[in-house]
Amino acid sequence: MSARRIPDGGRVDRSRQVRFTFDGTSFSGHPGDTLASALLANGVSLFGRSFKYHRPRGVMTAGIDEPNALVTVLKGDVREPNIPATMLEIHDGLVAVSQNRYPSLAFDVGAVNGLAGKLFSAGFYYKTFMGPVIGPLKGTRFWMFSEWFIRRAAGLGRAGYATDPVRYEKVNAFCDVLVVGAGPAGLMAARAAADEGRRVVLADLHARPGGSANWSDDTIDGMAATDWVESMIADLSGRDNVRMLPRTTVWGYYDDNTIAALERVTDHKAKPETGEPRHRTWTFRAGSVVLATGALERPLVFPGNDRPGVMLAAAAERYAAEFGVLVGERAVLFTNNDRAYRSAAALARAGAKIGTIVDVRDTVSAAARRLAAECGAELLTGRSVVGTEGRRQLSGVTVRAFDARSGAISGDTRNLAADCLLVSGGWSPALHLASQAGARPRWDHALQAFLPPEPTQNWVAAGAVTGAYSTAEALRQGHEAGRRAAGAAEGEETGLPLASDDGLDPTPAPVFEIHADGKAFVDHQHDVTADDVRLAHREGFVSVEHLKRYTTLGMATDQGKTSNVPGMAIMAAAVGKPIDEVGTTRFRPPFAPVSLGSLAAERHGHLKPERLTPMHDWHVANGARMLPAGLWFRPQIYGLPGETIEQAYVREAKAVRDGVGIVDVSTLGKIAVQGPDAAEFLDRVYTNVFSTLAGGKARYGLMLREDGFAYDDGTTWRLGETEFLMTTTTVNAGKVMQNLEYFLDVLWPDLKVHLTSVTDEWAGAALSGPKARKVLEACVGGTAVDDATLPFMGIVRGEIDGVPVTICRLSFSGELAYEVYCGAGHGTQVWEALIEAGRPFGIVPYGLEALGTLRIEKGHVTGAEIDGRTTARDLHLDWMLSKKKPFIGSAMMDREGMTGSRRLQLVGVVSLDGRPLNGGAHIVESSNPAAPRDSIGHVTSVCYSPALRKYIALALVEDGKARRGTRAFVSDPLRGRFGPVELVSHHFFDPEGKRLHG
Amino acid sequence: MRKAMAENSLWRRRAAYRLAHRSKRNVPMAEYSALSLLRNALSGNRDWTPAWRKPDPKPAYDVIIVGGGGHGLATAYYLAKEHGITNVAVIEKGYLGSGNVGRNTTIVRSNYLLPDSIRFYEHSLKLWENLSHDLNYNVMFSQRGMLNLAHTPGQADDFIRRGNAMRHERVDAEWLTPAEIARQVPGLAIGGTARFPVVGGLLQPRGGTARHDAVAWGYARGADRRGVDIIENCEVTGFLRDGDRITGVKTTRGEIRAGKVGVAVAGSTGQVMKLAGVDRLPIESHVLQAFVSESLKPFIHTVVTFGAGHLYISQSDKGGLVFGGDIDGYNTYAQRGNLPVVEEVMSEMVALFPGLARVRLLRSWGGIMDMSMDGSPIITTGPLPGMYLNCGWCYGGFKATPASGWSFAWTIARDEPHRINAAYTLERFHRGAVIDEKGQGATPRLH
Amino acid sequence: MLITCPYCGPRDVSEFTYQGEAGRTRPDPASTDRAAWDGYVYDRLNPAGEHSEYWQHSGGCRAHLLVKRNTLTHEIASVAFAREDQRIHSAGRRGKGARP
Amino acid sequence: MAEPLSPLQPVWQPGRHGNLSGGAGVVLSETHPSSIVQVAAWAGSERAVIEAIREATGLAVPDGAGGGVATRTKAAFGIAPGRFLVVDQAEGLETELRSRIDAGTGSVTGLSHGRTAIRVDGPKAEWVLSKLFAVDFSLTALPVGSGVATQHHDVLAQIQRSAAMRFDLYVFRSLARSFWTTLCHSAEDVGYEVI
Repeated sequence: MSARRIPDGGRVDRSRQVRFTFDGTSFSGHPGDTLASALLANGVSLFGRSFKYHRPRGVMTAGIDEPNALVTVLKGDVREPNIPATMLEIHDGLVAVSQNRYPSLAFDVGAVNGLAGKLFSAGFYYKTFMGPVIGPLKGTRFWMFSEWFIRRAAGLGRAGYATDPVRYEKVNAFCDVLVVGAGPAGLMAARAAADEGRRVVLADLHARPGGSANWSDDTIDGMAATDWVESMIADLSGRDNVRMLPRTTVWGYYDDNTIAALERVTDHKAKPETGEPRHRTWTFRAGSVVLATGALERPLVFPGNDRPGVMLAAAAERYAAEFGVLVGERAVLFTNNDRAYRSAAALARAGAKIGTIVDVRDTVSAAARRLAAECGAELLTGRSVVGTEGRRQLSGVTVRAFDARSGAISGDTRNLAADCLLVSGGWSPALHLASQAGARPRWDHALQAFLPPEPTQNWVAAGAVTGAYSTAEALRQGHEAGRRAAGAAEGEETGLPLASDDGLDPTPAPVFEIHADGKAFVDHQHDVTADDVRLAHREGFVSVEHLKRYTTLGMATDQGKTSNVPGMAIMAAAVGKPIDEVGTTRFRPPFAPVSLGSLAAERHGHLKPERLTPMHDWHVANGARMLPAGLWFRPQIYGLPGETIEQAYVREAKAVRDGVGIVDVSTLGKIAVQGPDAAEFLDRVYTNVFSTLAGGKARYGLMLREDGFAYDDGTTWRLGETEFLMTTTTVNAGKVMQNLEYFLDVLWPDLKVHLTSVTDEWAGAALSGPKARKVLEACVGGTAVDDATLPFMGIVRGEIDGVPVTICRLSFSGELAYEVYCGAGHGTQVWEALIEAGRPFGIVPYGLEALGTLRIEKGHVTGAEIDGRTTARDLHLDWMLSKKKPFIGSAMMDREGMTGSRRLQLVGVVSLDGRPLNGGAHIVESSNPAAPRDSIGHVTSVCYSPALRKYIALALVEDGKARRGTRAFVSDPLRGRFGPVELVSHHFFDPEGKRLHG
Repeated sequence: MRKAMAENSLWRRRAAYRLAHRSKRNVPMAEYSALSLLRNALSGNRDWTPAWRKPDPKPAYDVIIVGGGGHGLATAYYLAKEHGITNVAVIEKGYLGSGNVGRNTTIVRSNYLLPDSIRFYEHSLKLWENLSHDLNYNVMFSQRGMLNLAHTPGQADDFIRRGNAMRHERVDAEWLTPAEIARQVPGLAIGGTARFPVVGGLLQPRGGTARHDAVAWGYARGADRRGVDIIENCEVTGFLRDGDRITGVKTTRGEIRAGKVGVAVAGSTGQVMKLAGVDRLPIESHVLQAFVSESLKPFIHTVVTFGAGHLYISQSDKGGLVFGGDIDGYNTYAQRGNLPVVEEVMSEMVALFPGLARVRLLRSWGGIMDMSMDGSPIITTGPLPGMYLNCGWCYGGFKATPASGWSFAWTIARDEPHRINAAYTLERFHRGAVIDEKGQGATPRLH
Repeated sequence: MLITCPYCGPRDVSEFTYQGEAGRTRPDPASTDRAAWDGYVYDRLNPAGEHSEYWQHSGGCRAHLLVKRNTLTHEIASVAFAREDQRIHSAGRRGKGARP
Repeated sequence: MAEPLSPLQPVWQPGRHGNLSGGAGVVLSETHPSSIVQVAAWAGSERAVIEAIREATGLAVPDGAGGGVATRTKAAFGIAPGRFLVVDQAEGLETELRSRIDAGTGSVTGLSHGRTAIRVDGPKAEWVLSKLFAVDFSLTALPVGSGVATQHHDVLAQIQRSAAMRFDLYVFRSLARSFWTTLCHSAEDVGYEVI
């Protein structure tokens, strides 16, 4: 192919040069060029190598259906592989490289695969690489050895490991009418819907709206189609109820007209504006949709059909008319339909010599004959191209007589010199979105094409996607679709622009393949040949899905846009059934590949928000090491310089036992339970009774799930006759809230109870230790905090540093302890006041590790023990199961699988070898560390206990209660720890609970 | 109309032409090997024969398996191979392997927490390790390792507990440090600015991926070679009964009698069992979406899961990144999901591998998952006499295929479960003896 | 998928939490009928076709909604508040011109 | 008592940011109302609660889902069936409302600390918000005064349109800092000013 830029024509801006590189060589093009058009204009014909045989490949299409010309775009270290050169707009500084070749595009050692083509037939890998049944390569070894090479040979572009630094975003858009495709039909639809006053969005995947009107030689409304497009764009963009979205590929049609699109915002710019995203995902919720997605030309399958220089006819026409690029000097057209004659004529007008038109049909319409004569081409009917010549680019084609009815080839071979072969096998409507919306496409025998199904959602199709290939019909359908989508009343069609009529026959001959000797490619990118399809048939892989899966037809990055229908046709011929009886493919999102970044949108680099307590900044400023807990961040330790984590938490926990410590408990879930039936409600959801709780008092509560397993625990405070404040564990806060709301809305709508999440309303600080009361006495005003005024589980209100506080005396640590709550905005102020007041008493802030240590010493359970598989009895919480009333889970909690000695029960564990215990270690009876087996349980929570001066743990152990006082071993093969332990009661420290009464 | 008929006959004529010119029909099914591949290549690949026959159903069989997916085909294969029961039909309503066996993310592992699960899936993994040889069909089981990333110390303890449980059952498991993970998985956001830094990872080196379709085809070919009839495009429309007892099936291709009927229809369990009068089961059908990126040169070797969300990712031999996340989370039989899950999964992908933002999603699809009430499967005799039920695979059915078929075959052949599936009964729910790996209770969308 | 919340109007499915089959009847709290409890907790109709189910508008008004939806097509036939009293007393959203 | 501490303080950067070629598309601010109160009616008591709100604030909340009204210093709008968010720049609103709504009529919940009030004001306000919320913010769908309860992934938000181009967002305090950062990020392309 000796392509070149023609002196005039096209819609590129010839006054400006754009410089870019391809495989390290500098080129220039013009604004408006794609990489494909710019490289073609520079005489480049070789763009890439195929997947399996590494065959040289050029450009086959001018759009999103391109299977061959894929490149990787480089932005520094950031790589963007597999981009069709036909969709890539050039800009200054663009760096593109070819793919799947080594060492270079021109000389690729992988091409040796082509020599063994027959060996690499469809599905060959299922039949070999299994290796020997015995010996060192048995099992999966030989396959994995072979696979190493296969994986390196396979794959197209290379992705990078460098973080993509750009931004992505998503926009939610609501519109009455979404028009997909801005060709003649789409433009008309948008205008008609806009005329009805609807909110209209018009999206098109190309940079310029206009579709075929940008390159066809139609006249519309008495002017050149391109001028008509200009006038429509001017009209539509002047309206404030219309949004035009160029470079926007609508790729997903989801339920209820939820539609996803990708806008390439800055890919075509040398430098984005501040804040501009690279890609923007549009999620439309559209009242109705007009699908004006056009049709895709399909190639014919014949030997050598993949040689660079073989191109779809309309693509060549488009390069000439839209980009001012002539793809060859001496062209041959090979077609089964009339429309392609227009492409030949367009090339002839642009200056190419159309030597010959090869048509598989015996008879051709008069209109087509006229066009052939217009180009001065010799017309060969009843013939077919049966081969191509040339190495890395086409030099000629061979032609023989062809019987379109039987497919038989006969007669002499004739050689035609050509640097470019235009091919057309008819058109396939781009019905992907209609299919995604839920229904099966139907086959039209006359048009030899799948057409959109009856809508299952609220959409209307218009233009070529319906199989109406004439521009006049597209304009009419577009107008009508726009009105229908807008809900306009039926009316006569007025003001429809007139379009030129080419008089051509839209129906192609039912010929898809010319079955001659040589590799004839169906799926160019995946190197699936017609013989592969027949092999699949021979081996029984007949259904379309089997065909796809066995041969990988249509699974490449172009998703079979050019190959699906020919592939099915070849299979249908092999089976001896019409195409529609072989099956149809159901299209799924995305219509065309979409960047993962665009789908992550604003979450790229920010997966989840950070949830911070009111005192967060204080913790960070005071040396806390923060730990994620769900979305929250909580202090793990407040380490001193040089301290290990263990040293820090032991110091903190000891300070609590010896004096006083303070911990941030703001993350606990807090739910306001309000209403006349609040107490009754709590009785139903907690295992224990709350209706008897006096005002100004708190009680520890346990919840089960409906299936009777333990669910969550916490204290609930009665603030008034009809008001309670429930606390939940940090991790379960959201789930518990939803559960309770479900109970009220669904199970007990008669209860007058309101629930409100007040987790964020209150900052909470727990003050623990024998000196805790002294600290409060030093800073709390407005109330006494002595034992009489504030007994265990009592609640008082007062103020600290002028801030109103609510103080509840309850203890997780087993010490005399209080939880101090205040408005979150004052959290740091109160926290600092408490620290200040505690300074004389040696107050120490403590983190999660010390909090855990203190509760383990007391044998209190948390999420590690209430893990969704344990029962209240397993955790020795059966004392909390009220027998006086039913509650959630009460009917199911005593089933035989949930009771009995085989259950894992909570025990305490003491390390007997003085070494630390590890969470996740198992408990075994056997003393052999080399062959650990027969786990009888596992360690849930561990610490060094400063109170006991031992490493201790909580564990869930089979029949644990009965094993108290016995010896066992911790077995932790993953971390290489094995050692003797004693199983004891989980109440390690102060089992009588004397200390919390101070 | 006339045109359509003309074309119809055109197709027929061409097919007849092809048929007449084809050499050697009905050669016996060849053993697959490098040698047979070469021999066939030399003869232009014209001598390959169908991987399995397409027989018409016989009036009666010893055993009918409803469901020509991975589990059904494997069951038929093992009935023939292990129990000598070859008068078997597999009835499939669509094309063979049209369900979840060809719609999953191909991960194979046995890294479970609870002993019942570990033993079952380890049995499966062992079968996987010799499956290609056993079937004479390369299912491309590649033991590239299965790595679960942990992001908090608490999660690390949970994973280590699981790894230790595996080790105590003689199953391979290792704990990797962040540095070791960084070496094994380049491009992974481990620390630094990661919102959820990696604190370690549980590796099962023997885990990996397989070629999903090949599993269906290999079992089909293997069963067929042992005499099993595989009957595609044959939908069960009802059951034949003698009182309570199931004695066969009514199908779109006629009634077929059988001594025993096994049901292995995954997402369609509810529909098929309703035909037998079983209206309620501890199963909900949900859609799981799966995704594949464009084909890339080797990017990631190991199978990796993200612990701070729900994401699993591997790379296929063709080069596509294959990945998935949560189920959509509502009852459905449409093999079609919605956008929020797509966006969630992609967000987690780029959080885990920030270099992938520019890589493009190529395809997505949906499969219908039979979500059980405790997240574990059901492989049991009953619930009616003459009937056997295999379901509840949630979204872990692929890796289970060999053991599921193996133990279901045992259960059908011997009318009692094997040790490895003894816990997977229906009545475990009644007894409260649930096998709840995730500890979520009877809320299927959370399993 | 969009669910038209009677209070908030049509909203994306991502704002909702699925709360499962609505047809189940919770036995009387004091009932000891094991089969009834088993059925309530574990058994599902799981129909292919119209399904009555609860969704909570957790990302909006937080009301539980009774939704009738086809599990084959995802088409929603009706949405109502789970609570009768909300059905009676809550006025529909004004100004929500967009159709579902 | 010191002023309540804003959770946004460390990320608060007054001034103009982003692409200002067309001026600042939005002005972002924190409105610091002293009172944010949720009022919830029992079924059948909705009118009584609306009346109580009127008595306490002078705001006449229109009946109907999401209906609301906003003045310079006060605002009220429906957030759920029978539930309203009532906001006052002045303190004491919760006490006012509690004195008028007894347990038989409904409940009153103070959220003055638990919610952070963020204002998005300007010609590009709809554009910026549409990047984060799947809600139709057009004036016809969401008239002045009315509100919606919605979410941006993990962040629940109650949003009132307080003027034609002005929205007041009430988000959970613990998530407000992250949300603010995201909001600023989303406003960069149109330029924004923090005041």
